[in-house]
Amino acid sequence: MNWNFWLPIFLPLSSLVTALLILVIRENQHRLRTFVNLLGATLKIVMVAVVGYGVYTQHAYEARMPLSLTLDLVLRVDDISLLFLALSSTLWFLTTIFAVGYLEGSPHQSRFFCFFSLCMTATMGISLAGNLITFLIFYEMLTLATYPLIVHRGTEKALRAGRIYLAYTLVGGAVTLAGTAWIHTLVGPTQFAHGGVLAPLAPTHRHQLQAIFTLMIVGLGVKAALFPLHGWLPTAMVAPAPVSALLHAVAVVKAGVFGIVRLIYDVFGVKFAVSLGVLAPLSWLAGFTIVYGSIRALFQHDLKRRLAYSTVSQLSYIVLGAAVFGASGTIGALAHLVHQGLMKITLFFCAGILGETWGIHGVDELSGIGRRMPLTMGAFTIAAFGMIGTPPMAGFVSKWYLGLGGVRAGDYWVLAVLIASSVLNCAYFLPIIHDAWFGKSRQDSVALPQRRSLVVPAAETSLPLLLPALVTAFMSLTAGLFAGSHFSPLGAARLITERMYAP
Amino acid sequence: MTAQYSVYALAGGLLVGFAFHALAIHTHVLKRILAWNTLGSAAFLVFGAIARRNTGAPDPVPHAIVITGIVVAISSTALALALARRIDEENKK
Amino acid sequence: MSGALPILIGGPFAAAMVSFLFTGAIGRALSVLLATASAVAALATSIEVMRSGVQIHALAGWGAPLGIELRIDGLAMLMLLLTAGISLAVTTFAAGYLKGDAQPHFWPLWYFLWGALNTVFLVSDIFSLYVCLELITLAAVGGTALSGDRIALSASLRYLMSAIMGSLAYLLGVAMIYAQVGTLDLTQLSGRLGSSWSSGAALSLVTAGLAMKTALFPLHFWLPAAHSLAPAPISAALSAMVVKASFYVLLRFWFQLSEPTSNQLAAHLLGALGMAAVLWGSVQAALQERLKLVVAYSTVAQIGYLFFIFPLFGGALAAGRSEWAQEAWKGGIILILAHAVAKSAMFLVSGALLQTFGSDRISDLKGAAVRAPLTLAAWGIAGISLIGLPPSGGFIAKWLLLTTAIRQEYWLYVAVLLLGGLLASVYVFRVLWHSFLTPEEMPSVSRIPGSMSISILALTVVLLLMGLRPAIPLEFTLIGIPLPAGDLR
Amino acid sequence: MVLDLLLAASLLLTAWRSLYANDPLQAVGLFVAYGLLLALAWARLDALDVALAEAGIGAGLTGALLLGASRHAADRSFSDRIASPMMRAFLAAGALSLTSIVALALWSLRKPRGPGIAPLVSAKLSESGVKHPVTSVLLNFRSWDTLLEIGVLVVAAFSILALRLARSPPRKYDPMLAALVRVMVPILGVCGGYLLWAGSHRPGGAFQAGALLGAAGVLLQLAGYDLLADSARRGFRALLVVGFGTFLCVGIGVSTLGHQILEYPPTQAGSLIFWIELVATISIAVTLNLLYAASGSGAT
Repeated sequence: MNWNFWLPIFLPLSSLVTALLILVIRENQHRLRTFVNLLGATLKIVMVAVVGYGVYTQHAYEARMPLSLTLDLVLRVDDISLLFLALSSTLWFLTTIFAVGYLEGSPHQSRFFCFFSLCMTATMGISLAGNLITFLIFYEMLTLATYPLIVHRGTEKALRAGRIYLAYTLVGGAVTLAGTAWIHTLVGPTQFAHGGVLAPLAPTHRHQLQAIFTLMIVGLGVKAALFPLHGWLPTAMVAPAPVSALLHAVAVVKAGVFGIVRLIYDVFGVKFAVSLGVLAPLSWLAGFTIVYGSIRALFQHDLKRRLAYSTVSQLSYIVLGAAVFGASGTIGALAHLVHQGLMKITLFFCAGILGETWGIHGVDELSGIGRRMPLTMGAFTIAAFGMIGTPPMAGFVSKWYLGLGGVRAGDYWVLAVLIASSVLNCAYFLPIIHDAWFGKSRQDSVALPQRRSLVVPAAETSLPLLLPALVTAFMSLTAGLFAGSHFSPLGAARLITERMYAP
Repeated sequence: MTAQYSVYALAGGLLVGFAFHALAIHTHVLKRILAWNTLGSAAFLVFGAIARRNTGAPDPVPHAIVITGIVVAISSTALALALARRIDEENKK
Repeated sequence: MSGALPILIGGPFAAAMVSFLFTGAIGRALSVLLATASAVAALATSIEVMRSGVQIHALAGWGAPLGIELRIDGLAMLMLLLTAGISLAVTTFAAGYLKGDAQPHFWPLWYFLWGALNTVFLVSDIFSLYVCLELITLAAVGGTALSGDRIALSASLRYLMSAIMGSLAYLLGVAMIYAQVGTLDLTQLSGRLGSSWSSGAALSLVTAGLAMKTALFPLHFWLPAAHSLAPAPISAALSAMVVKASFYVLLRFWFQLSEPTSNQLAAHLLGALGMAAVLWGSVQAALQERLKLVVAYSTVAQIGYLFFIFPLFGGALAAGRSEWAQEAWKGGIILILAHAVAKSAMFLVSGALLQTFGSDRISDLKGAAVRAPLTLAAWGIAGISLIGLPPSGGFIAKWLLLTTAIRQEYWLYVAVLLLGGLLASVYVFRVLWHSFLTPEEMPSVSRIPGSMSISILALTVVLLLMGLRPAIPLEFTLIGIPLPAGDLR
Repeated sequence: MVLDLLLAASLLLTAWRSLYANDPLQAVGLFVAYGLLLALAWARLDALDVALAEAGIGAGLTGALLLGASRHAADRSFSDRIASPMMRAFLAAGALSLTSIVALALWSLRKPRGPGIAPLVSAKLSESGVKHPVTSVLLNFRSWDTLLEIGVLVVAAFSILALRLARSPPRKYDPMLAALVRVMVPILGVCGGYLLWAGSHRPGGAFQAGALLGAAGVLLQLAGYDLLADSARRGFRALLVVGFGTFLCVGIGVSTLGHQILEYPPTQAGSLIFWIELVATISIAVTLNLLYAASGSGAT
């Protein structure tokens, strides 16, 4: 068997098989379902590790299947995809554990986990996509697979959120399709390649290419929640907490951001994109979104909504880094792709624990909760400080490189944006943290714990909920502390960037 | 023979116009059935004229076509009438 | 010539006779056997076409122009396969679906319809096509009226009238073509029609008549009622195959008889009507309250896309880019196939939901995602293809049409292709929204027979396969198509 | 020539009057007259087969069907037209342009353009098993069309049976009618038999014969025989489909003998055609009767 061919296929396929298996598992066979889920997730991590080692030892993984005469479905492992693969497979494993704990005893779990795994399939496909058409196929598949998760609760509110989500993402998908088809008509079948593939067209097609870039950014910007296309993200908060965690850290929004990175670096080529003059407007938009998202977050009273606007803001860090020319910006963008995922998923895990255990949803209900749930709030605090960008947290590392990138490119306004955003981050995170640790307990108003079947009686909530949050918090801490290491997200980002800017 | 062709072909053309107009403007089922039968027969007449265009014996192929067409026409007419009758039955219920 | 052909042709007709004469279990079994044999024969014939190219069979041994020829090229082969596949699914579904006194009447009509569809795709004679189309019409009208309520009967009568008007326009065109060229054989006619005043008139009549039968906007007025009020298996056949039969004939006339480059204006007129159909049909579909009406209006919209093939193809040839024309052609054919499979699945799903919930009102579908998850999943997958999302046959079709339109800078067509997909997602997901709603009390449901589920499942699997391996049908779309551009093989 | 012109003018006139008549009975009556004139026109065009078919099926049986229906249609809505003046003007313009396009196109085709298929038919006539060209086209050269055409009749019958029409009340016994039936039915039967036999070498054939036998059946129905009552009987059903079934079996059957579909062995062509025509005639007659009965004409 040719592993170089089959591994890229097995990666998404293993999730698909998991999804199908779950479909045939009866609703009440919880143990079996959990076993299949975790088996699939573990298998995936192992495969990603194997692939990672393979890439390190100069293996080329590529699977190519013809769709039509001029169209290939290409699954390929390159450096960026490996980064995304590692992030998503790890976080997926943790989110699966969290989801098992979170959904315990609730109905329709088979449906939930089936689509959960389908989402993973699509995310794997997105990270492995070797050309635009493959990317598009999985990108649309992700849209569809996420929908049932958002409307999972079946309430009017959830359905409304689902409707808004679909309206945004399907329009975005259609625009992306148009851009992709347009590129296809200009250069025929292409592959992602550092340095881009469109540069030869420059002399004759300048305006067309600018139009295409705009189309693609509009299309991808929906999932990346760029202002003014971010409207769906805060509404989608009604989904169950594991779904929110997934949406914000790994799957949907990251697909959009990942697509933008691919577009700039592997389709247009960053140098060519600069020469087209399309990157500067994008960076301005990203800068605006950063500030806008932070300001909006400040005024949210629902914890999850506040986190959602924070995501809007944080995602644009990545876009900003990608759009500012220069190696430092790129390093910052790629590192933040991972860092943001680790930190944000921690925050959402914690929000989920608070909601599930104590029925806490508003930011003003957190008073004194830190004393009752020290571990949860500890994780929350670590992640929040990361978001603010206090050294030596992971967020600081990425912000440092972003700022450096702005300065090197001569865009000093980037610094201003970063500082403003950090101040705003403080403003919306610090009060929460302060309240939680030092505020007065409001025993009267807080509901009794909803979780009675605690595995460890002394623990503050059930283990499947708590463990993932602690692990991701730990990871986001170490990602900052050991940023200098070769195997840290930053190290990987530097390696990739070197190759991107290689002449 | 050309003269005969012209007479009947043009008559067919005019009949097509009448029948189309009658079919489009009327709403009653029977009227429309009459109109489509006329339209059909006009098309058949055109075939007949074409068969007669050359000198010598007429072309038998259009004749066979027309006979086929006539049978098709009565089949659909009968089905339409039966449908109309069935609708009447339902209305009377 | 293949020995399978007689079985392919005779099977369904024989099944119709048998099921008419013997209504008992043995008659049913025998007729199913005969019809299945025909489907197998379709497969065998297709394999022969794949292996050795176009198959020609001179009926009665005379050959054109004296006799009538059957000609199976790539397009005909795909249509025959499609007919066989969908007919098998419909037959399986109907066995579980139909009840009551309509049932013994259904089978003869249905098998006749199946047989008639086969003949359209086989025959290469423009008058014989008329008879075949009439055969389809009468069987389809009879099937539509089966439910027997007043609205359904009126709808079938209107359907019959419209179809016959279309046929007569077609027949008049055939008369003129015969007067001009002196043959009725499609292959012999190709390239000999020229571009005279009379050939233009003849082609216009043929096109108008077939557009009526295909229900191209604004001649679609008869379709929604007829397709939605027929029993579900018949609806599936109507939307999937019957409208495609007349469209197939139209393709033959446009690409085999006339010079596609010479009537680009007419092609754009068809394209414009197609665009109007896409928008109008999709909006109407989104506004309907009944599931089957949604699906029927969706057919109006999807038919619109099919007509894009004329301007896209002709424009490409006029620009001297036959490789673009090929893509447009392929896109159109895949769209026919994908839509047929998706639409039949959707109608069968509607039938299944109707039987499960006792209503086909969308608002009554609350809780359906819990009670009938697989049926709704099938709806979703079929919907994905209609919207044109991957992985589905519809996506590939849309991609091919979209790229051809962009290449020729037909931006209006590009816009409608994209917008149509979005509108389609509205009506597809509207059904899902309702089904995901959790009602206060779960609706009581009746179980549907396994045969119904199996046929729906089979269709969705085919649909997904078409999206994953579209190269397979794409390879065959060009076999023996005598397209005017010389370098199209 | 003058006769042709007169005939054409009267065709147009009767068609016009029939299509725009306000009284259903008058409309149908005029339509039958139109059909008979059309039969004359066919005779003028040297198409006696078509003339017979038109007179028998087009004017005769269709007229009978319509006549029955016209009795139920005697309401005010009969002459209803589309009310909107815009639409009416649009339709008038449409009809006018359609006529002119068709007429002009046909006019431009008045010059003969080569002989068409006719010479081929005469050349191969001797191999077809019959001596009459139209029959050779219908039953041999283009037998496929004829097979499907009989199929059309069968499908129409299926569709009508599927409608499950209510049975008409039985007719009252009418001594005059009974006497007429006693005389006419045998005569029609004999004439039909003759036409069927004649078809092999002169105008006539299965459809014309079937029409005559169908007419005989219609007379029987008029005399009180209820055909729809028997529609569930297997014998009746067998008669209905035996024509199509036999034709199909022969057509497919010959292909197992190494021939093409519908290709008769040259030596047996004549007799095969005769037998096919015979059973087809029976089916056609039965089907036409069913069509008549279903149109509601049988009801009083």
